[in-house]
Amino acid sequence: MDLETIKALVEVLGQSDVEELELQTAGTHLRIRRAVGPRPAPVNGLVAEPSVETGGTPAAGAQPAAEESLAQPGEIVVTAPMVGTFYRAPAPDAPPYVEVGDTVEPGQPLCIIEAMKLMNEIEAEQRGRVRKILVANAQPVEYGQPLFVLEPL
Amino acid sequence: MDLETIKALVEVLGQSDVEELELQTAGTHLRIRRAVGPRPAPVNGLVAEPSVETGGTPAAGAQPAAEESLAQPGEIVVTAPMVGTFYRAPAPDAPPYVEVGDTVEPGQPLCIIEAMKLMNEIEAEQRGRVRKILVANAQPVEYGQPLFVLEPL
Amino acid sequence: MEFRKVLVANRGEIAVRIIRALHQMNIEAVAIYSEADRDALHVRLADQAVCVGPGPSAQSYLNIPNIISAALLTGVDAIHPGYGYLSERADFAEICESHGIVFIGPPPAAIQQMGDKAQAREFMRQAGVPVLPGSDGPVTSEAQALAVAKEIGYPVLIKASAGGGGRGMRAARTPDELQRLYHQARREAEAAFGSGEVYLERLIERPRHVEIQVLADQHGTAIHLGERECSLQRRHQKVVEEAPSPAVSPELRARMGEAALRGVRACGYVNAGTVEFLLDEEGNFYFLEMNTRIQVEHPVTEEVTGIDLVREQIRIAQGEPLGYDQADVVIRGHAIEVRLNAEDPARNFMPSPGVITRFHLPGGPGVRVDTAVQQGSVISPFYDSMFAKLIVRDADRAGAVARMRAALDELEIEGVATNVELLRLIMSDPHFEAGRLSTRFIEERILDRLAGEGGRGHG
Amino acid sequence: MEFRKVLVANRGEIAVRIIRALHQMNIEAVAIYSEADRDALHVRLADQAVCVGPGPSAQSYLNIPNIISAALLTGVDAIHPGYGYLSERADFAEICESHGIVFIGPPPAAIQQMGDKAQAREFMRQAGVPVLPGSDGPVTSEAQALAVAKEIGYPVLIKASAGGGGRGMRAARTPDELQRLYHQARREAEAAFGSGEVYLERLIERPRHVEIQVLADQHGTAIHLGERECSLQRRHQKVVEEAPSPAVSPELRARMGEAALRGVRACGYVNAGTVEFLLDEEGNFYFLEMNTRIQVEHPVTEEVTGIDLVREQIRIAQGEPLGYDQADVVIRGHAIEVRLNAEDPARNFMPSPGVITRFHLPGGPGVRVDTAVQQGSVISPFYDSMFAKLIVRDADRAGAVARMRAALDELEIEGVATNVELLRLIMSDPHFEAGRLSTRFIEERILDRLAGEGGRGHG
Repeated sequence: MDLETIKALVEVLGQSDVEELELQTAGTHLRIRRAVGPRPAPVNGLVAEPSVETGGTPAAGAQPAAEESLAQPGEIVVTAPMVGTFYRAPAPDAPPYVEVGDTVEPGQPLCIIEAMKLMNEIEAEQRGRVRKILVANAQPVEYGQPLFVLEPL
Repeated sequence: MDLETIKALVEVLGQSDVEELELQTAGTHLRIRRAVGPRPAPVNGLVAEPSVETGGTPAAGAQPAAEESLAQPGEIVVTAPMVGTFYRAPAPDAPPYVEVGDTVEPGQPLCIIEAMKLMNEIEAEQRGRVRKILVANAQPVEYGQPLFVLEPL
Repeated sequence: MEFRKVLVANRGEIAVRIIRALHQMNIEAVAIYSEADRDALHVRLADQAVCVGPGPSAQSYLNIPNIISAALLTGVDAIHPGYGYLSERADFAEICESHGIVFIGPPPAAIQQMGDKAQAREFMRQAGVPVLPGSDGPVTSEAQALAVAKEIGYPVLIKASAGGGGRGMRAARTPDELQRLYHQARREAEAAFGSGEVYLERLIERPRHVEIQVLADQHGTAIHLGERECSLQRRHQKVVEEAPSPAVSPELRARMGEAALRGVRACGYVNAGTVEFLLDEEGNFYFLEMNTRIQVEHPVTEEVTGIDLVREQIRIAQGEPLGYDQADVVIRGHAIEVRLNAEDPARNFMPSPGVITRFHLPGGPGVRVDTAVQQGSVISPFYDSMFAKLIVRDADRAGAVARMRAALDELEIEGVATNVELLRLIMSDPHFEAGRLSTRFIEERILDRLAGEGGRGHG
Repeated sequence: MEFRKVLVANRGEIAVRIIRALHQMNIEAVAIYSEADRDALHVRLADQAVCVGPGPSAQSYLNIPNIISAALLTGVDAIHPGYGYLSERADFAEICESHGIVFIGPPPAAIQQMGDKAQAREFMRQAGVPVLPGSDGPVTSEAQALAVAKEIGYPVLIKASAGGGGRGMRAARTPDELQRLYHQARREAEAAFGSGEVYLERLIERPRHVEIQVLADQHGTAIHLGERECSLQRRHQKVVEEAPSPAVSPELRARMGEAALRGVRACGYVNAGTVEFLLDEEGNFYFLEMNTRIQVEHPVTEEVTGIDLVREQIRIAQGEPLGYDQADVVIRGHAIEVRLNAEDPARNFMPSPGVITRFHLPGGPGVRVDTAVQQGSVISPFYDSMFAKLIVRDADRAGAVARMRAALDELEIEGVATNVELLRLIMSDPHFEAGRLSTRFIEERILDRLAGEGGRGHG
């Protein structure tokens, strides 16, 4: 990281309302902090840093923090509205609700989340094409965990 | 990371409202923090914050942190080499060793610091003109406390 | 049954407290968290963590289906509910049981029994526990209220059967007041708890709040661990707690403990619980209510008895016998706890959420801190404003007070307003120093001084 | 005499510890500091602070003229020397006295008496304290050494009279070895202490290091507070300490305590002190040396007795009677202390100074931390590498060990290398768990495993 880059970053910060910038790349850790009053609380509840450390244990497969990089700008991430077990098909031998590349309509079921013996169908809210399926069949999911990436149509 | 880079960074910060910058690269950890708010400027390679809070109690009259603003660049600050009581004259009725405006020669006594009943003459190390006398007569001083500002001649 | 893995259905300092106890017992801990708590200490300390909903508690920490799902998916043996949230929900305890998960707490029936205040009072009265003269059940009309009040004597207190936290509670000093406030109290109770049922009790003007900690195992052993003095309250919220109480002699302790245990045995209670009493100036005590869970202020009892209450809860839930009896419980020294709240005394103690930008905690001998907060932590507007408990102990009360003063002086908290100045004023009050306490102490002796000193939260 | 103001002639955690005790006693605290410690916690906590010199200790914390000047200028009544630095300098204690300043410690004569190891050993022997069979005074020639060794039997230990920290110390198993090592030890002692005087003692192969804490007031009352087990050492530096010792029965405790008190009474000792013994596998104990000051490991005694040792030091120096006697001292529970050092196990435990960039401390029940370090603090290359002490207590040893394990797991330290991994290995060692300890435990059971796991300091 050269001086010019850092200078540029400092300038960018000065013109923004960003209070602190932290950058970690291979071998480099940069932190710039502006002089401002007390820090505001993070919005929207979602703070960075994946705190879910499960090490091969059931719950919490994909880390929500990874969400950002999974979806391109404009894409839709469908997240789990409850804690439970994710199923791609209505029954063990039935075909999956959707596959990558499928077009889905609003209200069309995408998967089932089983919670406390109840099967909850999770439906698409918008029209779109399935770009990614992020959780394997029969895996446990936590609240807010990304399940699908849809490309809006 | 060379000196020029660090100097440049310090300048960049000085012109910005950035309060703190931290940079870690292989083998290097740099942290720059601007003096904002109540913290006094660092002195003499010493760290800021006047830690001597005496509130009318004997020891430590002037606060070392004030030094920076007292001396202009190039001026010499004579500090106390020991803890004790500062006297401007060799005896209660004798005239002071030096007054503001006096020229002093190397080896010329500037004051006495009394420590454990012993009178220690503090001598000028360089030729100079006395610009400021920072401690009043018969005041206690701590180690490293600024006593005089001399203008080199 | 030895637990291998336990889910902690709570957040904040008590979740951290429970996780530490589990780890010390070699049991894996599963945390649950809301989206607002993703970075919280209890999540970091746990072996596994499951997000159960968005920030608001109703959708996360009170979301029973998601919490039970998390428990089933992680394969835990038991759930510890902490305090607040689901800890006194008999239905939750039942759901746990029906899923084969041990609820670390009393049987659902005991929770139910003690959850209805009027019913609990009547139950205790029949078990031989002293209760305040009162209506022996709900009062359903103004006329009945007036008749009861005439019998027990004024002043009287109108209380909501489903109540708690002072809501639906009114003091009446004359029949006129009673007529007016009876309806007010009913309306408030209806709004707060969905039930307008109220009952009457004799009002004690300056009572102490003194509570007895009990432990009961599944094998019929029930003991008490002495009392906690919790008189220092603001709007029915405890602020400072201590053990032992300066007003309780060994003889009174034994009598109060025995009374508490009569109630405990009568309702088939198991696990840790607290029987709260009002204590008047003559040393008479009256059952107030029973909390069927661990209390916020449990550390002061731990400090003077040397018994780890959360560990005992877990051991009892595993089916272990207590392994000691009443004679083994020795009170040694004195402990005081203060609750550190992010609230602004200058704005009528409004919660003051924000980021803790500086946090220096005192340490050294006799100082304990229970907190889930670190420098840089966010105090979320979604949850309780209490962010830490500072507990000191020393050989005697004077030593403990001196230690608390020094500890409060050392504390540095920046970024949020706190109640530290209020606590400092309490610790330097001569009546406090002399142990002359009542539930009106803070309103009568401290609040004005707080205003007088600018009413600002300090540090 | 009630002290109004006391100067703390030390730095780091013990300075903070003493300042806290002073504040709890309502006594003003004056800190001294070097230029390297301007931002240190002990400076911030004190009511006044005086800079006494540049970073190196010899010019600051050992600078007697500047320290005495600071004491006189700030008008203190007394000086507390802490441990290390000036704490065992009889001349410093005398200078304090001659300036009318109370030295918080024993009389200079007692410091002197116990400072010379050979003299102290002879003194204790005459007072009826068991000592190892040895030379009864210095050995001045190789021939004398051989004769003494023949009489007391091999293996023997050659020790420097002025010694400490293992310097000038050699174990000889045969006459040949003794001939060679005698001269080595003398040269090393000469270089380290300015005196080549050595003496001989019988060597115990796998001894425990067990020490008795004593308190003696100015009115003739002397008591002991039981023992501390300090066998876990690396290069004669204690690493883990606990109380009580797993090897000491109540009966042995009483005998060791009585032996320690015989020595204490004989030398007219006043204030807190520690009598160190070697304990062999048969339960025989032998006087090792006496430390005439507070010890680093004093907290474990505080945790199991409930007695604040630093406060007792100050009370005794004020002339107060202890106010309790031997029968009042009750050992309750079990406490363990570990020393957290900034040192790199991968580089042969070289000190690892630096900035602590992340610092999360465990908390909750039974956990105490004594430290002067916070996140952002600098660990200076000028001073000792110990930056914190982590102390746990529980009802029994197994509980304390479990608690320490969980506490070490929770600890997060970044920015400097530490010995935490070494401590974790100790806590999980089955011999440690079983209480089978000796002064060779770490070298025999831990160091190899540390290397085997990569030899890295963790977190």
